[in-house]
Parts: sequence; structure tokens; C-alpha cells
Amino acid sequence: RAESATRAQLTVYAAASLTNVFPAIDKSEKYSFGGSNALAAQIKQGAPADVFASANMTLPTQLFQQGFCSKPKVFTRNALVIVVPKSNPAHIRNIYNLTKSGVKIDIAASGVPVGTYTLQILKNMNLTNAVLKNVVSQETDVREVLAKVALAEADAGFVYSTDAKTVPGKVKVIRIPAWAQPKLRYGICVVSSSSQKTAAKAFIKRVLGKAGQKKLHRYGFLPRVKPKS
Amino acid sequence: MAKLTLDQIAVPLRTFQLELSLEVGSTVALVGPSGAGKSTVLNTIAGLVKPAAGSIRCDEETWFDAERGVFVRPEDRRVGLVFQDYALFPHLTVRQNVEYARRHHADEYLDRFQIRHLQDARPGSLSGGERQRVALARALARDPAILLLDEPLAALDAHTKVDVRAELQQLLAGLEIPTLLVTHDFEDAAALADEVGVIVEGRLRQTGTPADLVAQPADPFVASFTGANLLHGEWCATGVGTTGIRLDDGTLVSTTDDGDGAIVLAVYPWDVTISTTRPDDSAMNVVAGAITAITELGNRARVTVGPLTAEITVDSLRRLGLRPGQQVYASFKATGTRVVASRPTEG
Amino acid sequence: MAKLTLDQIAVPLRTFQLELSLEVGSTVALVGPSGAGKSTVLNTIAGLVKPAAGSIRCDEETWFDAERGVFVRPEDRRVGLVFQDYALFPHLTVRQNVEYARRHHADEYLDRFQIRHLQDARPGSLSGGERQRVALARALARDPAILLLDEPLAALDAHTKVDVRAELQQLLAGLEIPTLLVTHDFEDAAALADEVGVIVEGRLRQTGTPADLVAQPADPFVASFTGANLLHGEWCATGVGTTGIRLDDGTLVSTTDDGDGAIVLAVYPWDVTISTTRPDDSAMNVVAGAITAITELGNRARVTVGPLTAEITVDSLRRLGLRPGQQVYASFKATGTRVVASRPTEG
Amino acid sequence: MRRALGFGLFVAVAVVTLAFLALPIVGIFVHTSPGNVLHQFSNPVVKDAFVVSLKTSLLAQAAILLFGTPTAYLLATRRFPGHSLAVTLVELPLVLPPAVAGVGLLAALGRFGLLGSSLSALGITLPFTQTAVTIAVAYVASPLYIRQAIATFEATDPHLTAASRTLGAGPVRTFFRVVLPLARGGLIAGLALSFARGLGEFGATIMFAGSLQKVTQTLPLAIYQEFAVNFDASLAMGAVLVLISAVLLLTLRIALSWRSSPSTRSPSLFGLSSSS
Amino acid sequence: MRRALGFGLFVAVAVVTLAFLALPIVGIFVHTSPGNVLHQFSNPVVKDAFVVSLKTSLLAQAAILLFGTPTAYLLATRRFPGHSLAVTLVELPLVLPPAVAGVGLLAALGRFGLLGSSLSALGITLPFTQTAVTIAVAYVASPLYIRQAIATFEATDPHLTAASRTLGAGPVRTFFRVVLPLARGGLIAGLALSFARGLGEFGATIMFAGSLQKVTQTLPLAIYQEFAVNFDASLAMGAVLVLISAVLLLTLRIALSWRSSPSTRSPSLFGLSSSS
Ligand SMILES: Nc1ncnc2c1ncn2[C@@H]1O[C@H](COP(=O)(O)OP(=O)(O)OP(=O)(O)O)[C@@H](O)[C@H]1O
Ligand SMILES: Nc1ncnc2c1ncn2[C@@H]1O[C@H](COP(=O)(O)OP(=O)(O)OP(=O)(O)O)[C@@H](O)[C@H]1O
Ligand SMILES: [Mg+2]
Ligand SMILES: [Mg+2]
Repeated sequence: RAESATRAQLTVYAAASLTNVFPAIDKSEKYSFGGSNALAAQIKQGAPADVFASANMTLPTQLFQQGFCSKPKVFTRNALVIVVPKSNPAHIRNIYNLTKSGVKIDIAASGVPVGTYTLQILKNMNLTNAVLKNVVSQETDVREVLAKVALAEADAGFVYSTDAKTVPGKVKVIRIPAWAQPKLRYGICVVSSSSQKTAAKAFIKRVLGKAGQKKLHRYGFLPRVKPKS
Repeated sequence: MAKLTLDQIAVPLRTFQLELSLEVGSTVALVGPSGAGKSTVLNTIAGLVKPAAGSIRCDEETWFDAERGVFVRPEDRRVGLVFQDYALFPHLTVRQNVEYARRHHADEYLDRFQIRHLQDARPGSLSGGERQRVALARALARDPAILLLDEPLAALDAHTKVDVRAELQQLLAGLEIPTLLVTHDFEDAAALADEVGVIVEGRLRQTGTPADLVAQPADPFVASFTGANLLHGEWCATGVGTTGIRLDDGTLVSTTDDGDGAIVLAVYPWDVTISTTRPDDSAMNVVAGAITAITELGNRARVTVGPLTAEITVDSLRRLGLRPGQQVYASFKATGTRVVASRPTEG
Repeated sequence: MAKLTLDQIAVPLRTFQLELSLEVGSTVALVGPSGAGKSTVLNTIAGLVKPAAGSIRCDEETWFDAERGVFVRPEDRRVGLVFQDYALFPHLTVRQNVEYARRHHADEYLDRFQIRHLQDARPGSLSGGERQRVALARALARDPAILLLDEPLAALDAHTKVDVRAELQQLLAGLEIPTLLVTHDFEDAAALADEVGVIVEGRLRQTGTPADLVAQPADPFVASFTGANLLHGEWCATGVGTTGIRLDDGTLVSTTDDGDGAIVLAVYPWDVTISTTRPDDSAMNVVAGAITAITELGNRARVTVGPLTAEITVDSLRRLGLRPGQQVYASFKATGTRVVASRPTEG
Repeated sequence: MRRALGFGLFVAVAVVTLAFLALPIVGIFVHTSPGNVLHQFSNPVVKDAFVVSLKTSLLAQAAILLFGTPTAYLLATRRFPGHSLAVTLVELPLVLPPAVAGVGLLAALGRFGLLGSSLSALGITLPFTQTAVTIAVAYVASPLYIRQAIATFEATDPHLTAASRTLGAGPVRTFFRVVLPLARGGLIAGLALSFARGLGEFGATIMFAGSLQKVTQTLPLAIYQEFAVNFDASLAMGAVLVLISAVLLLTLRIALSWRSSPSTRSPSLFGLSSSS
Repeated sequence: MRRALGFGLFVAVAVVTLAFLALPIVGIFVHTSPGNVLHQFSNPVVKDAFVVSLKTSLLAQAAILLFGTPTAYLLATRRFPGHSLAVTLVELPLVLPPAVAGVGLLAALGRFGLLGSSLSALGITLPFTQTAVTIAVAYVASPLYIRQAIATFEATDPHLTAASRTLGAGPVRTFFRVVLPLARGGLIAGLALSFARGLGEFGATIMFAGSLQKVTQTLPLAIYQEFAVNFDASLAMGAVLVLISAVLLLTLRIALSWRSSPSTRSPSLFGLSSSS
């Protein structure tokens, strides 16, 4: 029924990090941005979502296995960066400075995607213990990490490179070597309970399509497939 | 006019159980100390308190009956209850208060109680006397079968009280409604009611006309309540054959009554005379002692000597030139004494 | 003994301003209607209320002086204030209450007021009389330079009141402390105080011995307060040369005084006699009318006829066989009347 | 001297406390310019959030008023077995972590919840709808109103209700003609408090209703979302919320204290009331 | 008849309301087995969180008691310009979205906040410390205690304090010997309420103190974190919280109603007090 010519708006549940880019790709839909976990949990509780765009693949894959959504597709990738306050009180120049004692580091909790990725990076660079000893807080949401760095309460924090761009005036970005980056893939899928599956599929196409990918790129996201180097 | 009957009602209260039977045909007053259960009686009649046992009837209507499980709700009993604090609705005007009982004769009552000019005032701005009139008007406006007054004079200061009491007296005389009023002042009761019941700790000690209670107080409490002096003593033999009473302070007292054991005598102040020389009148009982207090009021004076308070005229006070501390003799006729049950006094 | 002086103190209150000067050397009573400002006077002396102007001295100590900006805090003034509700500390035992003022003579006072046996009881479980004794003991235990009693008898029911009043009377006589007590009952004032001040709306209307106030009430209010009947009328010529007063109900009244214009006469109940036939005594003023109310008490009866209430003996009541509604003549001597200022009555 | 000192200490402590309570609020305003605050109202996210907040709050408060008042009245005037339990029940939402409350609401009214099946049988699904927001707000805010109402009702003179009964008015008429008019002041105060609390509701809402712009995204949710993308905006919105609540409470308090003011009477030093 | 009906309606409404308030709690317990609840205490995360919660709550309540009581007393007994403002200030934390409160605390006490510099000059940095948790909890929970305390103090008979003064006791001695003993019941009740509220504090804590196991992670924070990974665990923890709060409040209410109980006296139908 909702398949009529003038179809109703889609409801898109998307990871917080997509807050700016998705409306840019398609402003006609309704969006609910939040921590991917929370969104997934809500979908399990029967939230009226048509599309779920997660900041990782694990969550949508879980949903898929439990029959809550279609098989997820990777639609973009992201990278982690270190943000430090503009004033950079702890004089962080690179990731290795994070091991200096007394540095206040803020990361997301292991339950949250960003948190998992952060730990992977530290593992890859085997800085795990050296850095974790400086961690002062494990937030429940990447927003809190960003807020605390922005307020200069924390000396440094791990966030998506895309998040960093949203508070330009307040933080400085410090890159993390590409080789240490985890596979940071965003998955998107159609929610099983959706009443507008075709429209939902169409939306996903738009995201995967040229225009969509361009927008994503403009907002600092990486191409969905790693360019072979 | 209607008749209200309380039949062996029982209300468990915090420290004791209220138990009484009562008939209200004319104007009856319940007097008793604070906490005796007076208000509870009124609340029970009005249906604000539910007794554990007994029955309440108003003429033919049964308002409460424990056995038959009858309980008529307060709004369906035709009682006019005037609270001690008048309980006027502060957010309504005098007129609205009187009209509250959903009847349209408000004007009639506003005029009858001369509160027409106050009709737009709020209770907060009224004097004690005016409040009482409004409360009465409001209660009567619902045209009750029986009128209940809780301490109608307690909220007034002594000098308005006299006027208001007179007012009330005339009003009740005019009404054709049986009235039960409650007070802890015997004088008020005597002024307002044809019949007085003395209630203590939830039980009626004595009922009768005010004069009766003064004439034959059933027990020391009633006696003291009606203003008598109480003399404690023992029966003992006085000379040949005749018996008398030895007071705790030793003085011998003769009475017209007879008995033995511990005892309490009631003597009213106006039966006691004061003299500076011992009166040699065999019929007289004499208590010697120093004056501990003198109170003048108007043309009368109360003189306290030991256990006795005498009421004499100011003239004789002056004539005898009495002063506190002075040694005098307080004497009263044997006939002027009443032997009251040898129970110890309460309150 | 010490002396307390209030010099032109002024306290703005909700509806009026309290303004008075007062000297307390012996036992003084302030009487007045509710809301007159009596308690405020005591609170001001105790330092619980701060006047806007004036000064308060106790002997040489200055407790308050608006000009010099002196204000001694209540805890530093040596006053013993007994509240109307006694304000005993409910969470402390009687003994702890008495000891509260940090002095160690508690026993002395517990004995003196015969409350030793109650020392471990909490105030909640005491009778009115006992509470008052505790309150007094507590106040005196701090050894005050002046004693302030707010309505010492108001919290008692009528029949304990009489005893407690006598008790208090003896106590005050015994104390060597100037005392200011407040009451709205003239009778209590007369019983307890050497000097009485009548206060209305924050101003002293008259001060003097109780007898004075009865003898020459300064104004209708004081008169009615002391229990007089008030007769409203007008001066007018009565026959040749002599003047008299025409009451509002028309009856002519002659007095020993003289004047003109609207006027109020005070007549005390005990100066009024009742007769069934018109007394033909020229010296007598006669008011004819029907009896509206009869109140018997002990050997006296109060009979109300029109504007007059007469106090007669029960004997004469019986002899004349008076009944409500009966036509009678209430008469009083010209000398028995007092002309009081032609101001309308309050209260 | 020592005494004066003791009293001074009291005042000092009070000042410190009040300062502490004021600081965070000051902080928020320091970080945002008034211009910024005003500017927020042109931000569509804020506008939508504001509308949603207002709509749901009003509905929720209406419900609270409608259901809470009789409940409070009964709890205040009747004693029955389990009375204490009932009162505790009324207070619990106040002390529940809002997030837990939200989970609880899901567990109760969610589609897998206790009543979920019966509700969906009626074709009703609550979670993630605006109704859900209203419910969450009502649940979390109700205690503030109900407790106040209970206190107010307990304070009304039983003689007045008794008088009304003896004058022929049944319990209900008595309630509307006597009890309510007398309790008005207290009830309004309570409602204002719960309204303000409702405006600030976050945890339960996000759990039970999610955060969907124009539908379930209230001001606090918007604030939270903006943290990531637009920090200043979120602070400014916070300021807006504070302002609304503060103004609401303050005007009310002043209005009420104008009515039954102890401060209007009182030359008395030690709070002696007029009966003294 | 109509009347009886009207009254029945009242009862019905009350029942519905109470049921609604009970539902979410029931929901939580239905979803978790008692075994699960107990089992949580062997979960190290929960254990640590529990310890942190307890420690910070106790400290916070101590602070509230110490600072809140004199404040409440002054607000209750003195009238001064800005009195209404002060009272509103006391109420605000109750109505602030906790997250906003947290940001406010950062803006005020954070190292770059208003007092930040002066604090760091003293070598103090609050954020991310346990002290920060305590502060957040104290800030959010204080209104519940202070408001109750104000009400209680306002209710104490001014004659008693006046009497104490005239008996030579200064304001401070009066406060400790007369006012406090009389107010005890009310104060305890208020404290219990604020304690329970403090236990549930989430938003402000995460903002101002962050969440670090063993250091700043309180029960609600743990609940939220587990929420993602382990739903049952979080529910169980929620249940634990509810239990603690409920038991606390209930025992207290019963204890108090034992002392000054209207229910022990009263054959009276219409709540007529003994003075009637
Ligand atoms: N703190 C106060 N501020 C303003 N007005 C007050 C205050 N206390 C009392 N009043 C008013 O001052 C007047 C006198 O009060 P006060 O209590 O002194 O009268 P009172 O003579 O003691 O009356 P009562 O005999 O009823 O005790 C009353 O009108 C009262 O309303
Ligand atoms: N609702 C009630 N439940 C239990 N006990 C009560 C109740 N109301 C009053 N009482 C107790 O019953 C006794 C009588 O109370 P009541 O008010 O009837 O006395 P009273 O004679 O009216 O006293 P007062 O003259 O002071 O008004 C008192 O001891 C009181 O404590
Ligand atoms: Mg009574
Ligand atoms: Mg007074």
C-alpha cells in the first residue's frame, strides 16, 4: 500500500557519525541518529525503521542472522583519528605521545563500535597497556568523547575522522597510520519489518551509487572498497 | 418537634471507649473536661464517625444500626452541625456559605441572623460573633431535623461571649429543633440548656436540669464541675450516737447525712460565710485558717480559706476588712453540705 | 523588686500599629479582645519582636532603644515568658524542660511546683494544669528579672481553671518578680493583678485597679469589658431645668451626671433590680420589657430585659416566679449609672 | 560573640551551598552568547524538538493532572492496608535511573513486553511513537506532582470537608466545591515542578521512544544529538531549557508567595507567626 | 447512587494510576530471574560498580546533609530579598536534564571551567575523578533533601524556638537542642529520597566524571554499558537498583508512619483528626 506513487517518507536509523552526510545525500527521509548499539537494540524492540545504517558490520550481521534485517552491504568506510583540544594542553604530536604519563585519554567503551576499533588500533601498534593506563574514561558514546575533548577536559580522544570535522574550531586532528587502522566498514540493510522494502532498497542504491559515494567522500568518509595499493 | 435517640452506641477511642445512650428532645447540653468524648458524640450523630455498636434514630428514621448494618451517610442525615471552629469555607463569601446547602432561602437566613450586610465578605474578615452567626445560618439553611453545636462559645473572648450567649439563648428558644450542644463550661450549659449531661471519659456521669446537678451532684467530679468546694474526710463518731466527718485537716464537720469510710463533701461557695471570730452556732461547721486568696468581681468577692472558697459581698469584705494571710473562720450550715459518693475526684 | 519600663514603643502590625508606654513594678494584667496586640507586647519585651521605635528598660539595663540602636537578643534578656500554649519541648522530659535554661537548681523548682513525680514524663502526657506548672517552673528556673504570662488560663477548661487560677494567685503573691500577664478575661485579670490595663487595637484605653475600672470605666468598651450593660441614648431636657437621657427605646433615664448629645450609659447587673410592678421611686430609672433570657447559676440568676441584664438572687427569682417572656420592670438607681464617653462601643 | 560566630557559620554554609547550585547554570550561560541562544530557534532541529517537547509535555501533564489528582486525594485522605506501599510506588519513578525506567517501560509496554501482545492485538504499538514520549515523560515526572498533591490535600482542614458532608454534599461534590479550590495553590506548584522535570526528561525517552526528529526527538534528545555535530548548539539549547524551567518555577513561586505570604506579615524576628 | 458511582470512579482512576506506575517495575522483574539478580553480584563489573556507587552515594549524602541542612533552615525561617530566587535555585537541579547538568558542572568546575584555573592552582582537577562522581550525585540529588528539609523546618512550631531563645539559648544551641530533634523524622525521609535518587544518577555523572570501572563507573553507568553487550545483565542490575531504592523508601515510610501515625488513631470515617 505504501508503494503508491507518492510514497511515505522512509525512516532511516543511522549511526551518529552519519548525522550530517545522510541528509545531504537525501534530505527527504526521516532520520534517527544514535549509537549503533542503541539503534540495533531499538530495532529488535520493533522500532519502525526501514533502513539501518550501522558504524560496523557486526551489528547488522547479527540482526540479519536473527532475521531482523536483510543481508547487510558495506556502504562506506571510516578511519579513526586522535582529537586533541585546540590548546593541546598535553602537547600531543603523534599517537606515541599518548603514552606519556599524566595524559588524560578519553575513549569509547568496548561495547561501542568506536571503542572496539580503538582497542584494535592500540593492539595493532601494541600500545595497549601503555595507553590504557592513561585512559580516564570509557564513554558510552563517541559524542561524549568528542564533547570532553572539545571542552578540553580530556587531553586526547579517539573518534571517527568524520566526527572530528564537526567541531573544527575546537579540536586538532592527529592522524593514525593507515596500517594500524582496523577494518572500519559501515553496513547498511533493509529492516525486515519495513512496509516499504522497495523504497528502502532504492535508498540503499542511492547511497551506494556515484552521487551518494561522492557525498560520503566529501564528508570525509573513505571509499567502500579499499583501493588496492 | 423531632426526637433523637442514641441507643447504647460504642465508639472505641484512643484511650477509652465512648459508651452512651441519650435522648434529645429539647435542648440538651453535654458538659465534660477536654478529651471526654463530647465532639465524638456529635460527630457520631452527624455520621462523621461510625460507632462499633448501638443504634441512632431520629424520629422514625434509623440513621445507624450496628446489628442491621444500617449506616446513613452524613449528607443524607438531616443534621445541622456547627463546629467549634465554625469551619466556614474560607474561599466562599458569607452568602455562598449560607447557600452551600443547595437551598434558595438564603436571604431569609441572612436577614434572620443580621448578616445580610456581610453577605459578600469572606469569613476571614469576620469577628468571632459574626462567624458564629454565619455558621448557624449555614447549618439551619439546610433545614435540619436536629441541631448540633460543638463548643458554640469556646471560640469567643470572654466579653463578646456574654452577649453572644444571650443571643444564642434567645435563638434556641425560638427554634423548634431539638438541639444537642457541647461545652466544657458548666455555666454556659446552665445558660443554654434545659437538661445537662456530664460526660467523663466517654461515659455519662449524671444528667438532669442544671439546678438538679447543683442540688444533688452524683459524684465529686460533677460537684467540682458545678463549682463546689470539695472536702475530703472520714466518717467518725462524734460524741454520743451522732456521727460526723473528720476532714483531712482535722476539723470536725457534722452533716445531715450518715455513712462511714472515706468520703467527699461538696460545699458551694455561696453557702460559706467568713467571720473573724469563731461563730458559736452548733449547726455551723467551721474551718479555721488563713486567707490565701481574695478575688473581687463587681459586688462579689471570692475568699479562699484552706480547702474552702467562700463567695461573699464586697460590702462584708470591706466591713470585715479582710486581707490575704489574715486568720479567719469559714463556716457553713450542716444542711448546706452534700455528701457525694466517696469516689476520689478526677480532672 | 525590679522594674520594667516600655517607653513609647511602636510595632507596626498587619492592620494597625501597636503603640504604648507601660511600667511594670508589681503584677500588671493586660486585658483586651483577641487581636488587640497583647501577645505582641510580651513578645516585644522578650525580644522576639523588634519594635520600630521607642525603648525598653529593665531597671538600669537597656534592652531596646531605637534611637541608640540598642537591641539585646532574647537569650540575653532576663525574662521568663510563659506562652499561651506553654510551648513545652515535646521531645524532652519534664525535668529536661526545667533544666533547659542551663541552671542546676532544677530539683528546687520541681519540688516547689509539685511536679517532682512527673519529672520523667513527657509534656504530651500531662494535663493542662500540670503543663502550666511545668512551664512556670521552666521559666522561673532561668531566674528572670521579669515574668511574662500569655493567657496563663486560656488553655484550661472552665473547671480546672478555677483551681489553677487560685494556685497561680498564691504563686504570684509569693514571687518577688514584677509580672506582666495577658488575658482576654477581665475576671482573670481582676483575680491575678494589682493593676489592669485595657488594650484595644494596640493602644491602652485605661489602666487602674480592677475596682477603678469598674467604678469609672473610661469608655463604653472598657465598661462592657468589665461586664456592664450599655445603654445608648441622647441627652434631653426632662421637665423644668433638670436634664436626663432618652434611651434609644424611648425610656427616660435620669442620672447624676450632665451633658448633651449622643451618649452611652453603663449599668452593672448587680445594680439592677427586677420587679413585676412598676416601682414608684423617683430616684429609680425604669426599663419595662419582656424577659428574654434567664440564667441560673448557684444562688444567683441573670435576667435579661431588653437592653439590660440584671443579676438577682435565685430566691427573689423564685419569689417573683419569673419566666422568659414575662413583662417586668428592670430598675436601677440614678446613682448606679455611669455616663461613659459618647463613643460607640467596639468588640 | 561565640553565638554570633555560630550563626555566621550557618549563613556561610548556606551561601556556599547556593553558590554550588548556581555554578553549573552560570557555566552554561558563560559558554553561550544570548545571540547564540536566540539563533537556535531558527535551527530546524531545535524548532522541531521544541514543538515535540511542548506537545508531549502538555499531554503528559494533562494526564498527570487527570490521573494523579484523584490518586493523591485518596492516598491523602484514606488509610488502607498497603498504603505505605502505594506511596512508595508513587515515589519510585523519582529515584529510578531514567534509563532503567525506559527499559522497564519497554519490558511492560514494548511489543515483547507484558502487555505488548494484548496491545498489538488492539493494533496498538507504543514504543518509538510520540505517545511513547508522552508516557515516558508522564511516568518520570508524575511523582513530583503527586507527592506535592498528597501533602497539600493532607493539609486541608478535615473540618471543612466534614462540614460540607453534613451540609448535604457527597464526597465528589465536596471534592470539587471545597477540597480543590483550597488546594489550588499547592497543586499548581506541584504541576509546575513536574512540568519542568518532564521538559528535561532524557533517559527514559531515548530508551522507550527513541529519537526521531519531528516525531520523538525532544529538546534534551536534540541536545544530546547535537553534542557530536554542533556542540555550541547543544549548549545553547541547554540554556534554553534552563531558562524555561527557571522562569516557570520562579514566577510561580513569587505568584504563590504573594498570595499566602509569611513575608508580607512579619516584623517578627524569629518567624513568630501572627498567632504568637 | 450517582454519588457512590462518582466515588467509585475516583478509586478506579487511582487503581489505574498505581498500576501504571507499577508496570515498568514489574516488567523489569519479569524479565530477570532472582537467580540472575544474585548472579550479578559475582560479575566483577557489577561488584566494582556497586562499590563505587555506594562509596560516592554515602559521601554525597553526607555532603548534602552537612550543607543542605543549614541552607534549608535559613530558607525556611528567614525572609530576605531574593528568597524566591534562592528556593528556585534549590529546585533547578531537579528539573535540569542531567546531561545538561553535567555539561554545566564541566563548564563550572572543569579544568577550563569558571573555577578551573583557581582549582588547578590548588593542584585540584575534578573531572574523571571519584570526587567528580560525588559532586555530580550531590548536585542532582540535593533538591530532594533540601526541599523536604525546608518543608519540615517550616512546620516546626515557632513558639518552641522562641521559648528556647527566651530560656537563654542562642540560635545555634536552639537549632541543635530543639529544631533538629523535632525535625528528625522529616529530614531522614528527605535524605532517603535523595539517597535513592543519587543511586540512580546517570547523565550528569557520565558527563562530568566519565565512566571508568573501579573509579567512576557507578551502577547506572554499568547498566548502560552492559546494555549494549549484555541486556540481561543490565536488566538484572536495574532490578538490583530498584530493590535497594524501594526497600529503603518503604522501610522508612513504615518506620515514620509508626511514629506519628494517623492510621493508629481513627475510627473516624472522613479523616477527622482527634481534635475534631
Ligand atoms: N508577626 C506578625 N506580623 C504582623 N502582624 C501580626 C503578627 N503577629 C500578629 N499580628 C497581628 O497583630 C495583631 C495582634 O496580634 P496578637 O497576637 O498580639 O493579638 P492578641 O491580643 O495576642 O490576640 P489573642 O488574644 O487572640 O492572642 C493581630 O491582628 C495579628 O493579626
Ligand atoms: N479519630 C479519633 N480516633 C481515635 N481517638 C480519637 C479520635 N478523635 C478523638 N479521639 C480521642 O477521643 C477522645 C475524645 O475526643 P473528643 O474530641 O471527642 O473530646 P472532646 O470532649 O471534644 O474534647 P474537647 O473538649 O477538647 O473538644 C480524646 O482522647 C481524643 O484523643
Ligand atoms: Mg471537642
Ligand atoms: Mg495572644
